[in-house]
Amino acid sequence: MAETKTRRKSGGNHKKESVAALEKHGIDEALALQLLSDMLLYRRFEEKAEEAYAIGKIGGFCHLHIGQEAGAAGCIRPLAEDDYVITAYREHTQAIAKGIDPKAVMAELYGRVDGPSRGKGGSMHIYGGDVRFMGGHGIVGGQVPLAAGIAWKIKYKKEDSVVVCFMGDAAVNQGAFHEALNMAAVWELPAIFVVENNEYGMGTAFSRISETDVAERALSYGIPSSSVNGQDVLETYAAFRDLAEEVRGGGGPRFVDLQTYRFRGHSMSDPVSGTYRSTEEVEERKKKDDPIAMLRDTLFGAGLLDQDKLEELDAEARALASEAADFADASAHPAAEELFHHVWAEENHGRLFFDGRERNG
Amino acid sequence: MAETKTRRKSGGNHKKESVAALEKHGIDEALALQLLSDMLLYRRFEEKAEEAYAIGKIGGFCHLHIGQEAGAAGCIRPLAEDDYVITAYREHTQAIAKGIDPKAVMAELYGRVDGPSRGKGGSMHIYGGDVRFMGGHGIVGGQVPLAAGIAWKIKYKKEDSVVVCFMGDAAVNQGAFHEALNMAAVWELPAIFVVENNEYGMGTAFSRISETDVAERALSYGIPSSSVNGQDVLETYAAFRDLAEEVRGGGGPRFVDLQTYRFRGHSMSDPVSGTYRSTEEVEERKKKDDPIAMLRDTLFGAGLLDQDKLEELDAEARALASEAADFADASAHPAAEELFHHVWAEENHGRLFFDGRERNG
Amino acid sequence: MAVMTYREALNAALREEMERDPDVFLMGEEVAEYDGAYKVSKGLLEEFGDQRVVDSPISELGFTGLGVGAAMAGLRPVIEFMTFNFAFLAIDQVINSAAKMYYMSAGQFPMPIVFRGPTGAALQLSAQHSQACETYYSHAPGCKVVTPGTPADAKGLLKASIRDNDPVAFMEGELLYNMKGEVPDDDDFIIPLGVADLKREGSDVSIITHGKMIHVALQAAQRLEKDGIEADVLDLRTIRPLDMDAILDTVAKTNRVVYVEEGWPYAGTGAQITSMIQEEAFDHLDAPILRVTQADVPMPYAKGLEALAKPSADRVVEACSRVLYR
Amino acid sequence: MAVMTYREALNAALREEMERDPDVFLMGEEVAEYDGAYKVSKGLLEEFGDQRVVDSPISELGFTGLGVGAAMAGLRPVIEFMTFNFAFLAIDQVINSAAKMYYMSAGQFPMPIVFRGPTGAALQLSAQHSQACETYYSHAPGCKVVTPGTPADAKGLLKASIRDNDPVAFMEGELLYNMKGEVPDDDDFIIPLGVADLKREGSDVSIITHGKMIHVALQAAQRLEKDGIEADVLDLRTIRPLDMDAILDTVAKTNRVVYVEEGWPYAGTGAQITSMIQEEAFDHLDAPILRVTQADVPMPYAKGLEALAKPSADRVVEACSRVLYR
Ligand SMILES: Cc1ncc(C[n+]2csc(CCOP(=O)(O)OP(=O)(O)O)c2C)c(N)n1
Ligand SMILES: Cc1ncc(C[n+]2csc(CCOP(=O)(O)OP(=O)(O)O)c2C)c(N)n1
Ligand SMILES: [Mg+2]
Ligand SMILES: [Mg+2]
Repeated sequence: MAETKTRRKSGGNHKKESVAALEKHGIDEALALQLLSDMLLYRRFEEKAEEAYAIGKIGGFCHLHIGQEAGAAGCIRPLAEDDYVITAYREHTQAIAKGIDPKAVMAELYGRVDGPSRGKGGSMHIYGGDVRFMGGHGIVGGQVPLAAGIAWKIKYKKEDSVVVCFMGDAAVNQGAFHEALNMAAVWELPAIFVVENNEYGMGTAFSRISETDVAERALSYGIPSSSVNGQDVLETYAAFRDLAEEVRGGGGPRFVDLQTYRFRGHSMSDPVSGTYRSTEEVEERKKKDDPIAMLRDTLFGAGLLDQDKLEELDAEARALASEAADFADASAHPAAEELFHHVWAEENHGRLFFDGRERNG
Repeated sequence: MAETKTRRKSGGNHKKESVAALEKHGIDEALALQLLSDMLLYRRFEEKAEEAYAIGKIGGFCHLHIGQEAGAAGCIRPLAEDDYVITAYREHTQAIAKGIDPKAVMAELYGRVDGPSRGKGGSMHIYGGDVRFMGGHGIVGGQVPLAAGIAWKIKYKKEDSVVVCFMGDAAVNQGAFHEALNMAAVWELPAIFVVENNEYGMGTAFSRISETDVAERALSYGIPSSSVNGQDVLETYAAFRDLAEEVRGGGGPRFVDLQTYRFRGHSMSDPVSGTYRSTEEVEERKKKDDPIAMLRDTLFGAGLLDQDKLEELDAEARALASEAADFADASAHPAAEELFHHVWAEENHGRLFFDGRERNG
Repeated sequence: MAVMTYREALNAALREEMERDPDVFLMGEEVAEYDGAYKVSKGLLEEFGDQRVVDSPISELGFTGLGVGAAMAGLRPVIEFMTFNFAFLAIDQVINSAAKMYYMSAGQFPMPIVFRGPTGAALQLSAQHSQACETYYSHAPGCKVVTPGTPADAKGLLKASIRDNDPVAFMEGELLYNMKGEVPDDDDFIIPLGVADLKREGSDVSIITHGKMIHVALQAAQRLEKDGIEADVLDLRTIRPLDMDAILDTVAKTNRVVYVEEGWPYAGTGAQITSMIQEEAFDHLDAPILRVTQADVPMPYAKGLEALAKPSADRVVEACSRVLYR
Repeated sequence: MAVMTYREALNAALREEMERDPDVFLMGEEVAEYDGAYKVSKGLLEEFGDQRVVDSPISELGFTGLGVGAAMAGLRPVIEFMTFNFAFLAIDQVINSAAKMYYMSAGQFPMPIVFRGPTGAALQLSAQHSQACETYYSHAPGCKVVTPGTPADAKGLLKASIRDNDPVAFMEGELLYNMKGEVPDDDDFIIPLGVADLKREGSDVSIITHGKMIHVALQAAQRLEKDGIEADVLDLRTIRPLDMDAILDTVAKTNRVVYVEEGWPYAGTGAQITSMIQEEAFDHLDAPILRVTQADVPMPYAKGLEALAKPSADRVVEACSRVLYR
């Protein structure tokens, strides 16, 4: 748990910098500590999921957000309740950030009835309609046109919310990305398209399959684009707070190259490093770019946090993660008949199922 | 036939300009006259197709290139025999330009056995494997990844040819365009992607469905892009001559916004003008931007062409078009058994057809 | 009753449903300024404005996904495919997003969206523009498939599809748009999904079909009548949901079945219906069920070959004679 | 004979065909540096270099079309889909380009291309990653569909598919990759397309199936054996071309048929085979043909529900008992 070990840079210089950083981004003590708690919770939650996967309580594909937590806290904290978030399959922390109870999220990972999808969706398909968390999608790039549609509805209904659409760096090479961004631009849809640029799509470095940088991929659509240090939660928070206001004001879509790094393997079934990136690279980045450690040091520097407080916050995070796991473990497995629920929202005259159950009763 | 009526600008000034234009583009008398003959043939060929469609000799969708002939002559003349061309469904003239006999092309439009596809392809699906004309494709944008594949083969086989891929302006909003251009850029494929930008996709003005101009649509891929006056065949020829050399030299892909205008309706079943563009607009552009009239005036100005010569060339073009129509009309309809030819290149053990013919003999 | 074309019937259904529910909007290529490639949306832009009748770029995957997202957020989109041939580019959003979302979210996101446009062949449009696409949509649970063959069915079923809370692939036909027929005037004329329609009564043989093939089936039935053979012609109208009771009734009556469909045979709709009938009415069958389909080839351009490729009344008559052992 | 896994068998087939023909290349996501998401292409990058073993961007439509274009120009591409679930994004290029090109060009452009990857469900991958996709490819003339269920079949059929001059959708299975079996060493070991394989002999009932379901069918056959019921287990191996003779032989022998498939029932492979059998062997059938398929629902994540959704030996045994009127 490196991120809770002290690595205080000494000297008043660091203090100045730290205070300046907070001021520059207009983030006060309470908010800064909130962001720290958020990220600690996400980290501990994902670590719990990792444990549960190891002992077979969670199955299938399980993609962790460890190392990228600022992409949940910094991007989603600044949003309003009635703003929408939609994302891909690396979404546990973002679901929690938008307001789904960690217990429910963990129950979904466990495939239990207290998950938002009653265990039918699993790790890649977490939805919170009530908190406007729109999933949880498994087809790379598939959520991007959906986001355009959600933004379309906001505009259609003249609401003043926005939709934040997350995707990975590899998703920008999908045709769906291209088609959706063009439509968002032409129709000035209230959407923020965020590429969580962790430099790799599975084992493929972005630079190997793209001639230009992520930030340039919005050029063809005339969508304002910015690059944000996605490991610096203060910078990320400030950027999204401001972008959300621009978009809310009818400014049309925005594009963000959120520069981050994945500390784990692509999914629980993939190696952390290997032919595609070295162990040294990963270790180096964990030291240098841990979003939790970075905020910790800033808060230490600004004198807003000390070791005891940090450990207290971390203990709370660990407790919440454990509660989530216990809750999930205690939750029931879906009953057999649930297999056939939620296929159809509306029954009609005539047969809808063709596996013979009607006939066999 | 406005394009063969004299509209000579008088005065030595025009002469200087005209000579300069030819010199600037490095195009000599013979070549210039060749380009004129080419375009006259294409114009007369398409007019014949128009007639034949009106009397029901041609059916289905029939998309004419009238007004855009420089996009066949100027782009394809400069290519080498072993260069490839692939395009969409507005391809009659481009098929002829790449070396398919106009007779055969017309026979295909008539649905007869002397067409390159023995009448099974029709207007939208003309292929000339022997002259490396790769079709003739009906799904908007579908030919763009195919072009990347042809370029891939050129590179794979270390050949020094290039592929020219035509598409309409509306095709740039297809995901296939995006995915193919990115791959072409990353892998430095020898392809020239040409958007025949006639400002409309059917009844939709490009500006209505795109935030940026066509030329900007290559920005995201870092592919060098240029805009060319596609009504000026001399400029077009020079541009493609030079681009082909750059690409042949291993310079990677190029992108061209070929600015042109469609003088007819989208297809024979669509109106020339209507809600989407006014009759005045069309008439104005026909006067101003007719590629044949423009070259004619230049050649008149340079003293390389006179009315008699022009009429002689036009008569030849008309004769070739009529011959093509007569040939097509005389060509046989495909025999019933051809329905089942060319579904499979290779028979295997076991059944391949499932409409009961095997059994019924 | 008013006599109108299939095109006008669809237009009326769209207009009425858009008037009835402000959350219904129409998006697709050329649907607004151009009145639709086949003029189905004529006048709707004028009446409802460009937020509810929307010309899209040629981005099938994108605007289909946009529709699905809008449906998730509570609107009721009608997405027009200029033809279903082009929907191959969009099918990922139909199958992986629209058809599965309600299930993956355990009921959090109903998907009230209609994907509509012509399926199958018109005249000499060649292989890439002539495919009958029913199977690609009917195969997947979560997607309903509706195939009206007459103006009245077009209107009643489109209204029902727009009001339905599941994704509906609503398949029309270029060759049907100009067809005239009687249509009830009633603004609330609805034909519920899943109710087949016996378009003709007879007791000797059952011709079961859907979509534009009902007209081929009816022609065949007339010919058979001349030979003293009376055919039941059952129009399924919707292939998912499926009116299995109506199918079993006609089979019980005639004991002989021919299925006619526009598309290819392998894993087509006819294959599904045939295997259900043999499973559920085995003892009622006096002869094997025969299928009349498109020739198992990509659609050729040449007029003569295309005619041979399409199901014809002749081939239906011949199949009926065979199941009647004539 | 060597014992190897299904994965190794595919790897050997690829290696041998790439050695044999310099025009064969492999392209797909993660196939090179990562050795393939499922390690099927292990070591090939090293052996053949990055022009012949190519990591693509996540652009299914694009790299599929690139493969089709390369095939038009004379190469013999093998396009890997990480799974066929993702090929919905690419199906336009498979159906509208690859499957129709030879016909639209009247034979000018044969299409020697293989699209390969796993189809169907693995374990708890949920609805968007578990779909069996056979129907989407078998429906269209011009596309062959191959579904090997054992290491030997995987090797012999992949080699045949790469050498075939038509587009082949070659469907594997995540759950098969680790399965071991005997495979002939012979470099030229080929299993011709269109030859079914009787995986077990019995005379009481015919279990016909394809792909990974052969193992479920064989389990069921063992159980049945305990009750003194002997089942023929016919593995179609390729569903297009289809070995109809082998099907008719087993039907003539047992007069009772159960079709087992991994995918959904509506317009599935079983529907096609069932309707052909009732048409061509009507008088041989002593009972209706039953189909055992995936439950007609999107695949759920929860382990217990997923198990219920998949075809099981129990359900096959039950279906066999029913066709035997036991
Ligand atoms: C259309 C599609 N193709 C392939 C996959 C398999 N796949 C899942 S995640 C992934 C890599 C995506 O990388 P990126 O977009 O950078 O997101 P990250 O995992 O790095 O967060 C791939 C190839 C998929 N799910 N969908
Ligand atoms: C994928 C797809 N969508 C829609 C169509 C119907 N369609 C044919 S041409 C066309 C307009 C294309 O315009 P553009 O690309 O500008 O080419 P142009 O016709 O102007 O040469 C459309 C919408 C199609 N053929 N393919
Ligand atoms: Mg990534
Ligand atoms: Mg255009």
